[in-house]
Amino acid sequence: MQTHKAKRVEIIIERVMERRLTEAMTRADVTGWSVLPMLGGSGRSGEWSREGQISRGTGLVQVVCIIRPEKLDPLLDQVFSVVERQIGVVSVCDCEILRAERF
Amino acid sequence: MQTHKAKRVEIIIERVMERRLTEAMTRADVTGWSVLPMLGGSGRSGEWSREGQISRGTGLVQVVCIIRPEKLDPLLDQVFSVVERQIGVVSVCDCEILRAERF
Amino acid sequence: MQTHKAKRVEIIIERVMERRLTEAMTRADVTGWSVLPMLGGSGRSGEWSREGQISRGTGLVQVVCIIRPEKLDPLLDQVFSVVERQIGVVSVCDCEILRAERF
Amino acid sequence: MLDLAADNLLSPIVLSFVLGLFAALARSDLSVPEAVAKGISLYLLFAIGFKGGAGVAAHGLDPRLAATILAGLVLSFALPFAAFGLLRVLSGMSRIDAAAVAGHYGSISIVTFVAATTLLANAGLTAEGYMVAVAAAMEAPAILSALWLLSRGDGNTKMDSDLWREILLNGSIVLLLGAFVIGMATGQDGLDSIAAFIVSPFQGVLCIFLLDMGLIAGRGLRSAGVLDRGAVAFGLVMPLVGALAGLGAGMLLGLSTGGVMLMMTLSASASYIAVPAAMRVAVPEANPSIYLTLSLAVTFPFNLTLGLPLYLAVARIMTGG
Amino acid sequence: MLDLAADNLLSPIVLSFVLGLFAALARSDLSVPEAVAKGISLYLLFAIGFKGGAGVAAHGLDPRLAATILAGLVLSFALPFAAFGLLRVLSGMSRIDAAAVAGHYGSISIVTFVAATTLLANAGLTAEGYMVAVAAAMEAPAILSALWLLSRGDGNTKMDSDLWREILLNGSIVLLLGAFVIGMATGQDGLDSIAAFIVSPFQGVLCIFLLDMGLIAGRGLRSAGVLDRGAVAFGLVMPLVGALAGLGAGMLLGLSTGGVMLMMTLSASASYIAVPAAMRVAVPEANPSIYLTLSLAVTFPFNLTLGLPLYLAVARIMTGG
Amino acid sequence: MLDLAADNLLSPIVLSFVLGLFAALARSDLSVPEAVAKGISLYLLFAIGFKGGAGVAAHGLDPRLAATILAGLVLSFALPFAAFGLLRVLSGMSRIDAAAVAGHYGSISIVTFVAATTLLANAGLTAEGYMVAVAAAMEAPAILSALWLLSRGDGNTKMDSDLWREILLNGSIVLLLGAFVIGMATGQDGLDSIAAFIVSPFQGVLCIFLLDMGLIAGRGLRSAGVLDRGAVAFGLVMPLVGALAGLGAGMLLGLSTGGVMLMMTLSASASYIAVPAAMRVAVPEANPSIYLTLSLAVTFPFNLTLGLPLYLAVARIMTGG
Ligand SMILES: Nc1ncnc2c1ncn2[C@@H]1O[C@H](COP(=O)(O)O)[C@@H](O)[C@H]1O
Ligand SMILES: Nc1ncnc2c1ncn2[C@@H]1O[C@H](COP(=O)(O)O)[C@@H](O)[C@H]1O
Ligand SMILES: Nc1ncnc2c1ncn2[C@@H]1O[C@H](COP(=O)(O)O)[C@@H](O)[C@H]1O
Ligand code: NA
Ligand code: NA
Ligand code: NA
Repeated sequence: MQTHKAKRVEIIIERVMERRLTEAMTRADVTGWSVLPMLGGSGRSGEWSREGQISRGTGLVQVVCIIRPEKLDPLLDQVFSVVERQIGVVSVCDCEILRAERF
Repeated sequence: MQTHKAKRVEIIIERVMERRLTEAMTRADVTGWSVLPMLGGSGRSGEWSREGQISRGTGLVQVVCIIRPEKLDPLLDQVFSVVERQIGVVSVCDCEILRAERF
Repeated sequence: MQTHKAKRVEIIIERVMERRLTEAMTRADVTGWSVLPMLGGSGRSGEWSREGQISRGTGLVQVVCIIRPEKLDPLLDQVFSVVERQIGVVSVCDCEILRAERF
Repeated sequence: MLDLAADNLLSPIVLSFVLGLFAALARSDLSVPEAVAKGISLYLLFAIGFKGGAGVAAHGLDPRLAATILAGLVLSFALPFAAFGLLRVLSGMSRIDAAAVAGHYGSISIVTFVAATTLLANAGLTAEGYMVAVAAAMEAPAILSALWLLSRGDGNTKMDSDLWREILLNGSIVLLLGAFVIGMATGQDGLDSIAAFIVSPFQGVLCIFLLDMGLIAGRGLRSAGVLDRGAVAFGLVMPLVGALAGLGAGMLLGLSTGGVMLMMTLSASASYIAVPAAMRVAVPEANPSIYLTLSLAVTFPFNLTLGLPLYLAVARIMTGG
Repeated sequence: MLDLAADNLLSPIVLSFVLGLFAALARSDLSVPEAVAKGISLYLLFAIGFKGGAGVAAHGLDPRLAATILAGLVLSFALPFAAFGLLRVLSGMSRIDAAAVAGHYGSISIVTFVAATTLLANAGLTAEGYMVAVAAAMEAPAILSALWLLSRGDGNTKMDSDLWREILLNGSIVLLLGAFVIGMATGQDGLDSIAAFIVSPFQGVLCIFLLDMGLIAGRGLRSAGVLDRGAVAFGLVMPLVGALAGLGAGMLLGLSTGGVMLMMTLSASASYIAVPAAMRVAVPEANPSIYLTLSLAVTFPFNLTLGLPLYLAVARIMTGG
Repeated sequence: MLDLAADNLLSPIVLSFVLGLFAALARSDLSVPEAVAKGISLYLLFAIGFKGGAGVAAHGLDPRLAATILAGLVLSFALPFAAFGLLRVLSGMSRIDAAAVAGHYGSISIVTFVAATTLLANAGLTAEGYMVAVAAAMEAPAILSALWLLSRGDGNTKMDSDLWREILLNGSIVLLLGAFVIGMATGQDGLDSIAAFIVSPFQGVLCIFLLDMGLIAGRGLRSAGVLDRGAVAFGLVMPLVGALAGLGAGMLLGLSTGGVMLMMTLSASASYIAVPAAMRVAVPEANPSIYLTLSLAVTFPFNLTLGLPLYLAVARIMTGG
């Protein structure tokens, strides 16, 4: 099966920033992404959990975004402009994709 | 700690296709997988969100499947036969696993 | 954009073991992780699904943990001590991260 | 008639829908969690099915039951052809999209049905309890017609036996019919024992559900750009065509005023639960934005606000009820 | 007795369970979201605990309370040994699996308890309010017995202090007892202020919960291949053994007819919430399909349909109630 | 007064909160699914808004409505300055954290408001229906004051037009005001049609919600190490300062006893829904543990247990009610 090289960018970010992040991604000409829920986690700002939460201010999501390698740098620039002051984690890994014409 | 090379296949697909996909995976002799929920996303067919949805026709899931490298090709063939006409994204990355005897 | 090499460890484990796992991770001096929900899956111990579940004994989560490469071995040792007798899957892949000073 | 429409527009149910619509259009972050929306829809299906069954138990089996279900099946089979024809005339959408949309209009919307029973109750009317069974019967046949329309086109539809089971045993049909049977089996005693759950709070729960429907419809409207004018016109005219067919059937069957009104409502409403799921599997090429937006953001609001009081007024005139 | 069984079989509660069972076996996609199922189980625990506490407040503290709780503790400790013995005779399952299963049958199923109180209420009977506290007391001790049985085997069980806290402070025990205390503290006034929430809609909510239990049990039955015939026989016989033990205890304690019936029910029922979680941690080698299928798909349906009316009939005869 | 406090402490609502608190502190795994907690909060907002609107419809538009809303806006703008000053005196927290906290205390907690209406109802009092609109009006202005306080500091706050929309159209404001308008539009008839949903089970639902609030507060308390003594003192004194300001406003406006008490409650309570979200976006440097813990784990419990009966007693004395 024919596959193509791509980058998988995974961004953990607060839910309140989700829209701002995806808008920044659109500015980097990236229009495909997926948002995954998170149950909780721990980091420098302590532990958190989504259980029973009612506050809109707490909780994180993971935004996953698969792109052609050449789009990585512009994307990271845009992503960084959003996450700069916020808590959150950005990681990138190499992957292979089917149907590259879709990206 | 002893680790072994493996492939991590991640398939984003509509929920209505989940069973068909896992059945195809079983045909490729792959019997271990996990299904993760998704909150929303964006792609060529526009944006979607799981919030407040009641329709069974909308919404995607992510199926994750870790396999020995030699099983990759048969798996992708089967996966492709299912996702061919559907929306969805298939990506593969290299990973290392503990307890390879389980795969 | 400046990135740094890191490892992404993904551990699929029963929910009842989550706290024990994160405590073991803390012993390996790893204090950043995220927990993602899972809807269901299949493995050597059969299929399971989270739908309609009320039992606290069923169901898995995925714990994701991004670390500097040098922390991998101590982490895997600790993780292994917890998952040893349990069902579950541990995989590691290479990735690049922004803001390495945070890890 | 105007009074009725005004009353309906000022009911908590319709206003809750409007509130959701407004919130979504204003891009408020108001939202109902998916699990809650699903939970409420289970509640509504269970309650409406049970009450229908208890109604049948109370009045005894009606010889018209079988004939009415048969009429429902026929309507569900036939309406997609009318819809398809109308769409080809009115809108420029592709043949595939038109067939997929047509399938939705042969099937039914259970919330529209529920809103209609509420309107009836407020007007002091009741209907044949078995109309719930008719609703269940009308869910699936339209899918067949849509697939037949499609197979005459590019012949690329995928219809496997799994899909059959999924369609006929989809959760909402099973729960609606199952609750109907339970209601029939346990009768008035059963109803009494759970009335404080399925009867008294029903209208309030429906408000929250319609708030959610408004939110979804509002989000849909934001992507209404996928619809050409003809498609929108179709979404407003087709319910009237369906209602007319339902009226004919109801009169022929000799149903009560309430029964005729419900038959009109079922025929006039369009699916957004069972049919989209089937279409995604069988015809992934059809654009879901088109059929979901038409069904949820055009036809549903139309029926809820103007259609239902109209159908009731017409049913009253025609049956002298 | 036969009347009672028939009445019970035709109650909305049991029929809802059957509907769920049927839907799962027919592979319908009907499902209850996990969050909704958990929410309902919180509701049931809160309601049943509160009502029990308010009942105690109404009748004053009964000297039998302490003795009854003690009896519950003893039964929960002792029944796993009977279960283990029976299993070793009837089934070929491994020692580890047998011990894990045995732990489930010493503990209790709170929904079975709830269904029993509903049956009592329909029969015009009440029971001692503190039976709720007995239920809570019986949840955990059986886990100890199971672990002791295991340690005599391969000696590989992992029992740390965390596990202790998890078992004794697991959510369902804390909520049940907490609501019991609140009910006792606020008494009839408290009950009146929230009766429209925890009393009137209770049976209806229970129907939805049992629908979900039916769905889970049905899915479990599809994997019933893990059970040999002897195991299935055990799942039907063990409740009777437990009920007999509960009957003896209830008679000795001089409980009311309702109280004896509930004591039988608690002893006859098997856990599927607290014990599985503890077993996954302490004995991961035991196969969860075996103990969950037995508890949920064999014993629970048996108790719900045939067991409960039987226990009630026996309790009536024995107490002359 | 002492009676009132004792009665309040022994209400099912407060005891449910205490139960949640205890469970979290004892590290029980008791938890309410997020979707259920959100669903209940939708229910509470809808119910409280609707009842307020229906109340206004029943008594006619009051000329004091506009003045009271204006007073609420002024209080919400002004209280953060008092809070900021107090914090700078009492606690050693950073300027940024102090400003963020101050913003929370100008805004309001809708559950505290709901608990206050319940207390009023139990005391046989009612209040002006439009107090619900005042509550909505007081949610957002405090955010502005906090941002102004911050911009005088490091000037690094990010306030874009999106944030404006998010604040003013946040889900809880929209639902509260929307339901208020629906209640006003449909009046007593509307209320009657859904009273079995939004009135009778209200207190019971509130218990479950407060159980969840107790769980969250308890988890918050475990991280209370982030608060210095001065901060804790602030969390107990500031509600009294706020209540005093609310008392003054209520008296000036000539509100009823109930109205004055609610005005005090609104001023005394601190936000934990709308303001934290805005702060995360605009001032990510501020530590959320500090403001969430203060608001949820210090001030909320204080108001719920001691504050509310105190405010009611004072309002009674001052208005002679
Ligand atoms: N090393 C990590 N690996 C995975 N997730 C992390 C990591 N560090 C932080 N996170 C997630 O990001 C959130 C915020 O992290 P922080 O900014 O360090 O407080 C945490 O609550 C975790 O959910
Ligand atoms: N490049 C991408 N990266 C991550 N997820 C994607 C990407 N493209 C599409 N998706 C996901 O797949 C769904 C369908 O995509 P599409 O087929 O392009 O409409 C989207 O709604 C996203 O959830
Ligand atoms: N190869 C795999 N890839 C992804 N997930 C897996 C795999 N094997 C097992 N799992 C997950 O781990 C759970 C337990 O697996 P097992 O221990 O094999 O029964 C399964 O239910 C899946 O959710
Ligand atoms: Na129709
Ligand atoms: Na038992
Ligand atoms: Na305030």
